[in-house]
Amino acid sequence: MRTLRIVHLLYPTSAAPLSQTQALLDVQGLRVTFDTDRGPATVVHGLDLRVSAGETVAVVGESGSGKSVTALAITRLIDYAGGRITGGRIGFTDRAGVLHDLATETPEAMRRMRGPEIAMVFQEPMTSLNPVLRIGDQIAEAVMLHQGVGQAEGRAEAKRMLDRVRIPESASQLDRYPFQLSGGMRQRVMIAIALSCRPRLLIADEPTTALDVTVQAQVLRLIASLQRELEMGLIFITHDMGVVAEVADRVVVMRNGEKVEEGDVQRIFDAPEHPYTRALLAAVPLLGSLADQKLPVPFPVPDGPPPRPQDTVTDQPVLEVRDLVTRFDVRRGLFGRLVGRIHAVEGVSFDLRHGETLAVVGESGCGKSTTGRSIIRLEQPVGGTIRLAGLDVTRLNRSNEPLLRRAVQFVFQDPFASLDPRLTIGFSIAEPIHTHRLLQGPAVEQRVRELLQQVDLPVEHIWRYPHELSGGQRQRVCIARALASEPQVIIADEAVAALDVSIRAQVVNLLMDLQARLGVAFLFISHDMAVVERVAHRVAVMYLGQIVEIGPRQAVMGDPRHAYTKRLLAAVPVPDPRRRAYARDLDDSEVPSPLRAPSDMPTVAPLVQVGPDHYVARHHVGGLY
Amino acid sequence: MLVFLIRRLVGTVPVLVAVSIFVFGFVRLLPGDPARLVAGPDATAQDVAAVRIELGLDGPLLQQYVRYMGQTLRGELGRSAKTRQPVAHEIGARFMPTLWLTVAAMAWALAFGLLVGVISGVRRGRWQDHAGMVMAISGISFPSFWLGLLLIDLFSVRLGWLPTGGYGDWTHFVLPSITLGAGVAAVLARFTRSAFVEVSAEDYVRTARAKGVPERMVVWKHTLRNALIPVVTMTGLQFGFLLGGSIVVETVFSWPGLGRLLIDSVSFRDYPVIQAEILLFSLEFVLINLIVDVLYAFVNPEIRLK
Amino acid sequence: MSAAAKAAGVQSPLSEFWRRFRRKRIPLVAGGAILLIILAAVFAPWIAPFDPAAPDYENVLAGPSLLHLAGTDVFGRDIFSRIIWGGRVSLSVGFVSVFLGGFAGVALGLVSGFFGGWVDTAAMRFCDVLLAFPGILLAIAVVAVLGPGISNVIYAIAVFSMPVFARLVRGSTLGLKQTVYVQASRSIGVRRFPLVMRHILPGTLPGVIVYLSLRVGTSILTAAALSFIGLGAQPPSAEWGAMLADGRSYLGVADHLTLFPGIAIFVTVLAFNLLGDGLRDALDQKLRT
Amino acid sequence: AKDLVIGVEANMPHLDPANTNDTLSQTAERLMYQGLMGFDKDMKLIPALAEKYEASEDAKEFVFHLRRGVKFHDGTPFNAAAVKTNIDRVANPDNRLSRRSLVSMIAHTDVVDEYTVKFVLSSPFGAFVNNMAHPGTFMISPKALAEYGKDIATHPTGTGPYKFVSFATDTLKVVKNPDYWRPGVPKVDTVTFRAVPESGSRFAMLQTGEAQFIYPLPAELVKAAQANPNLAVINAPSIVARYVAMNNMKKPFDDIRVRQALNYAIDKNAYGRIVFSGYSTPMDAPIPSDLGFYSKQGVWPYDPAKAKALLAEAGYPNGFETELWGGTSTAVKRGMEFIQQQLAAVGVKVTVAPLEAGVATAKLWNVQSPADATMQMNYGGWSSSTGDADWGLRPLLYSKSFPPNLFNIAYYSSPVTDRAIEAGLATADPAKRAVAYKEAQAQVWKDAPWIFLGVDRLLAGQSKKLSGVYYLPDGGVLTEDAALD
Ligand SMILES: Nc1ncnc2c1ncn2[C@@H]1O[C@H](COP(=O)(O)OP(=O)(O)OP(=O)(O)O)[C@@H](O)[C@H]1O
Ligand SMILES: Nc1ncnc2c1ncn2[C@@H]1O[C@H](COP(=O)(O)OP(=O)(O)OP(=O)(O)O)[C@@H](O)[C@H]1O
Ligand SMILES: [Mg+2]
Ligand SMILES: [Mg+2]
Repeated sequence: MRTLRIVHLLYPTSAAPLSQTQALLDVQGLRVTFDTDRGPATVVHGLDLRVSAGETVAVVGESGSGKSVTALAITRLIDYAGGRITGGRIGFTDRAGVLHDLATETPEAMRRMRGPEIAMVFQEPMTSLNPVLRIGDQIAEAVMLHQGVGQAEGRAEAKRMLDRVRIPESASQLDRYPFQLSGGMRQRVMIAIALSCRPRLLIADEPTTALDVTVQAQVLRLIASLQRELEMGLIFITHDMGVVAEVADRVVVMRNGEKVEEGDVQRIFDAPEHPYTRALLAAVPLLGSLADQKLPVPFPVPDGPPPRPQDTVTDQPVLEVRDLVTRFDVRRGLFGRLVGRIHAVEGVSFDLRHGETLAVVGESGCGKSTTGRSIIRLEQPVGGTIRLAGLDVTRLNRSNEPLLRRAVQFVFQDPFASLDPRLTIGFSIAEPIHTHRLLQGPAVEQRVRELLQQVDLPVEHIWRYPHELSGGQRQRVCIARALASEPQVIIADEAVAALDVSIRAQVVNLLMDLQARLGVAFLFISHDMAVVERVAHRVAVMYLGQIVEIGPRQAVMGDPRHAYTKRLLAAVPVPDPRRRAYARDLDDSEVPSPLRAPSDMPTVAPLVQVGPDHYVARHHVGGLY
Repeated sequence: MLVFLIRRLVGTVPVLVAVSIFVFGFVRLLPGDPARLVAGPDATAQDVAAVRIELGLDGPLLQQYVRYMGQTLRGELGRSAKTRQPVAHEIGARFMPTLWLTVAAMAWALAFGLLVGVISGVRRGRWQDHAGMVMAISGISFPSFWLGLLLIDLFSVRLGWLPTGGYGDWTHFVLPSITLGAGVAAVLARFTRSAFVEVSAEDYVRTARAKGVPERMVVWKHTLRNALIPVVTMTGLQFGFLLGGSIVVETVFSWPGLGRLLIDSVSFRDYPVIQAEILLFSLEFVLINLIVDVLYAFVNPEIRLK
Repeated sequence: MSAAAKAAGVQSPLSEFWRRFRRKRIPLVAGGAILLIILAAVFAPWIAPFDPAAPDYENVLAGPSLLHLAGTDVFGRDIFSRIIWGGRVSLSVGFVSVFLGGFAGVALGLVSGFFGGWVDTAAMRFCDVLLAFPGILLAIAVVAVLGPGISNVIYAIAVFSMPVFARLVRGSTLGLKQTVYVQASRSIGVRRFPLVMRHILPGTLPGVIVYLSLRVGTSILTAAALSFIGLGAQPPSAEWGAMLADGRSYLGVADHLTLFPGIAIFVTVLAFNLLGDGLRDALDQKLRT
Repeated sequence: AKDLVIGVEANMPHLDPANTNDTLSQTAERLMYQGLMGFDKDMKLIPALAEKYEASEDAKEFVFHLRRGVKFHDGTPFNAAAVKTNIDRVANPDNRLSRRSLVSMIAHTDVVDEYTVKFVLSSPFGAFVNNMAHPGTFMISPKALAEYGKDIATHPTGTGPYKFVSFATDTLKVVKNPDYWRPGVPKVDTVTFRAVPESGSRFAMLQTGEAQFIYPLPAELVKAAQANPNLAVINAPSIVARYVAMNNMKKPFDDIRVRQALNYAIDKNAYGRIVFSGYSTPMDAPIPSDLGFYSKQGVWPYDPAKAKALLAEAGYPNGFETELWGGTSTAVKRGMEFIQQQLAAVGVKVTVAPLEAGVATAKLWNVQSPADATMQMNYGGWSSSTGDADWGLRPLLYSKSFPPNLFNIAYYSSPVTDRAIEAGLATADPAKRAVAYKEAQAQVWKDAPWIFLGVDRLLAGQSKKLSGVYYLPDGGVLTEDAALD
């Protein structure tokens, strides 16, 4: 491949001979530069990447390492995103065996190549489909363009594609619009579009990051099976090592726009060479590693002493929630008639003891956040009682509202959004102190400094603005703010989900440390099973607004009794290529909607004890589980 | 869709009622006594009192309003205080000229706005963009009556191509609708451009390119159709601007429309005409927005199907 | 969290705004022009070569000359001086009306967006009603009730600017109310008033500022249109629109009577539009006009 | 076809002559209607539908002999009965016609024979014949009146040279009446009046040939019109007097020295030159020279020094502040601004307040008693539509003409003037009337209830192809003899 010939796809003048050893894609020394308003910025520096037919290459690396930009460069969609290829070659062998340098192809030639030769699936299924076009038309469009077939044939092909990506009732789905589909369904439609022209190379850029674990598993399996069927080359971009372990043949690790390591998937996991790869793997919590430890254990700190289990729980409940119900009315029609209700939280009961961490897990939309928000009354529950340290706070009034607002604090998922960008972090931390008039005058600042120290932030940061801090630092500020009113309970709603793996571990450790020192109780809402395993004393599994299983962490994760709990745990990708789950049996069913007709009240299944402190919902025969 | 329409229609009722109260109150707040005005300068006190009754200006306000609404709903708009002609007749004759002028202005403004907006959006940062936007910003910075006078001077007096004013065949429409539509064309061009630019950055446009859709179709099918959604809303709002602008433009071009009538009747305190006219203006605006909402639902399946 | 967003967060919003704004030449020039116009208006007594109200019946309708840069009007008054003084009137109409309308609109929008429910419905219906009247029609209504004159023009324009701001602020209030940081403040028990003033109002301001600058131009044009139909500034006020309107009957006889006030209006409105555009781009607001 | 288009200033609000208050509508009505008497192009009274008349010595009985063989447009013959129907209609208070005052002095109207009609008045009224030339007493077909009643305004049916075709908002179209009683006229096939309020646009219309006649032609555009070889400018004397009425009952204008001072303070020549581009002549009597019984008093001299002295004498050495009302048109505002500038020079600070028609009615004409009047100064004009000194003086300067009766908004009241005005009405003898009106004018001039400004020139623009269209001193236009090349 010393001499690259650039030839037009449809008029191969001199085709290079197709050799068996020839890679499908051979990127050499790729450089990509953006012209930003601060001058040119090169974000990919001399990257090499090879993909053969039928091979899956995983590209991993932390956020901003250039993964997506590389993908866009290969498809030359980078031209439309403000970037330029400023160096290197992108060798690509087309169906006819002609070798192209995609870096220098004309836009028109590239356009013809996109679809039948190279296709892409993007991360965000919610926004990647055109909202004003029917999905059938969106699939058929590609077919009609590249295969030169008519409307009817295109539509027929679209239906076949929908069947292929296992969308039920495909014929009727053709005429639906994207907003009528769930996220998982949309991603399948995206895959259908990408595969409709049977491309030789598929680039999937974090196709499952936005999806729930169970859906993620379905989509991964779908991509893998279709890839095998079509003998495609597959570039799979992700930052989730668990997913890498599930799908990849080969792994390319990127950092700051460069490849730091490349190798066979087994080798990367067994013997990572580059320190960055090692760090990446070390920070990945491995589900099941605490299977025989009853108590929570902090993450190991490099060069630190091995973490010790913490026993902080007392017997006294600080928060008692009984039969909590929160519904959202859906009104529609002429007079805003009530047409349905979202039963976000339906009959949820639990106790939270001093010093205890209760993790709430479950799929997106199952009501985890609403449960937390109902307790602090960001949503108004319609039923149930909430007692705080014995005091009934179900109905808020002048006397108990300040109490609740002081004693229960909330930490939100997104550290970038939960601080007012226009206020100094010192002010943000002091706001609860002012609001509850806990301290006056200079004592306030003293206390803020103290709090900053507690969360391991330099006290000088008191005058900084949120944008001057990193994500992890900001989340610490949020925690300091939560601690400012000396709460008894902190509700952490996906508080570490937005953080990079290594920082995630630090923040989790901080929370556990605070629990050990201050005895706060945590309601820890998360979908990350591995983190839950680290922090939780007990776990509650929610499904469609109800708790279907609750019990000691060890019992629930080690011996799940409810079918849904089992399914959830099974879907968690395991960062170990040897334990690939392709063989695992996953069903394609969608999570049912919590939206019900006004007259259609859900039945709340009673919890029955199955072990010490371990309860499972028992459904009617013929019920879901 | 039907529910949506009915709901929208029902929703306009309170607006119209509020408008009618507003109009009714406004007219009675005006300084000046219309009865006196109608009766003529040398009328006696009895004459004036009689005219007052005829105009429905006697009795308590509430009673006046109820009577007024009753008559309005029956389509009896009273007689003009100035000409003694039925208001419906006065307004009826002027309705179509204004409507057609507005429609003509909107038609060219929309055509211009969309075209320039899309071209500017596609050629973002290049000379076509700059030229388009210079035109657009100039368009909204020009006092419209000055523009009208200059256009008359150039195209009618100097070049003799087009008539100076009046209502007639298509040649009469050219200058007034350009004058009236200039501001709206400019607004729509800018708006289309920014909507277009915004949509261009959407993931689904990238998806279309990833499918290998030709650039022309990326622009007209995938981008513009989505960009149209906010543009349609904006277009509806601009109709109000046009109706208001017609007041000035009709004066410059001696256009026998509602706008000119309004100025005359305000200055003469011709209550029945003012009332009816403002109501009509509002009704027209509300109806146009209704149409716009329907169009909106048409371009936006999410609204249509809900 | 995408890398791009992270990068954008490196600078404070204000310095980031300034950096972006500074890079654009046109809005900067427009801002400079506005500053000049404002300064000229403020320092009119020192800058204007002639008394704007002093007639000179021996020298009427004189074309531009070195003495009278923009010529003289029907009464022999120096048009250039009148334009400089008239800037006071036209700019006050622009600013005062928009600030009044903006203030009322912001207040209404905040209350409406924050409290929601029937308050919101009522406020928005009210705005609908105001919006259902073409702006100039509303101004005519107000002027007809209060009588012509510049201060009434200001109220009139304020009235019809109000709903625009109310809607804008309501929209961003609804958005801000849902932001995590406002919810976070609510969850720690911050009461309504400080919550709105501290966390919501500042967030609505960038949009308001952009609109303020764009609406100033619109107001100047509206005032001119009102002058044209005889309801605007009254003599001997040197409001630009009134000068333009009064001079129009001399079109073809003494064109400089309309040319210079027309240019003054055009340039000023243009500058405000360009500035507003620049501000919007720099603030990266998803606002459109 | 010869189609004449006339560009006018405003819409014709109304085409019922008995209910019309504005000159423009009256001009339009003249296309289709006529009265017993009429005016020629010099505004001299001439017989129209009456061939001659006789008046009794005491000005209480008037006999008119009607023209024979005249038919209304609908074929109804014109005769004495038709006259009686029309006059009775206007006089009947139940009809509430705004022109009733023109005939309110008639006790009864008698049909003497088919072509003779007699009016018996309840009190002497020397100007009665002039009233019979006023559009308010135009003759309408009795048949049409019976048929259309109140809607006669949309179905004009008269005896005039043109027949009604259509009236749509701003356009009135009439067509030649082939049976017109004067042989040889009309000479054009149709006449169209189009309302073009914007004077620039109106002039543009004349320039492009869309109109053959436009009026009024703003004085400032005369130069432009003269520069165009295809156009001719009509520049004729008018009977439109411009003056500032001062409230003679209110301070400071109750002091004659103040009123005189203000008359001295204004340069009338400059007024004509600046406000009317030279097309105005200074007033030299309370009524314009073209009105009957005009009596020249001499232009009030411009003497600011004397004005200041008089003001000081009256107790206003530093002047005073006052308000000047007026209309809203550009030309009127220009005049007000001029007065403001002139009075400022003698220390009188004037606030200019243009009033819209409706507001003016409320604030000026609808005031119920002199004490309620809020007017201080009002800039206005008056054109005596009867062409006679009576209507030029009585409505404005007679002490029984305070609003709301008539238009004496200056609240000027002088026993001498009152007596003279009454004397002028008490007889139909021109010589006696002349004496009376001379005395009245001299007294008014002395008392200076107004600031006397100027008499407009009539300005109109027309195509050189057009002839026979006459612009009357009262601001009306005669189109009967119009001819197009
Ligand atoms: N349009 C652009 N203009 C300027 N810089 C860009 C642009 N798009 C991406 N970058 C920069 O390029 C670098 C790589 O971005 P890229 O999106 O490839 O990261 P990534 O590895 O895909 O991260 P993530 O995991 O967050 O998706 C980042 O520093 C980013 O800021
Ligand atoms: N304000 C609201 N109005 C209407 N529906 C809502 C509202 N908030 C939440 N819901 C609905 O209630 C259900 C539960 O939402 P919730 O946010 O509690 O889920 P979750 O378990 O936290 O999900 P995720 O993992 O995605 O955060 C969802 O169907 C959601 O759409
Ligand atoms: Mg990426
Ligand atoms: Mg959640």
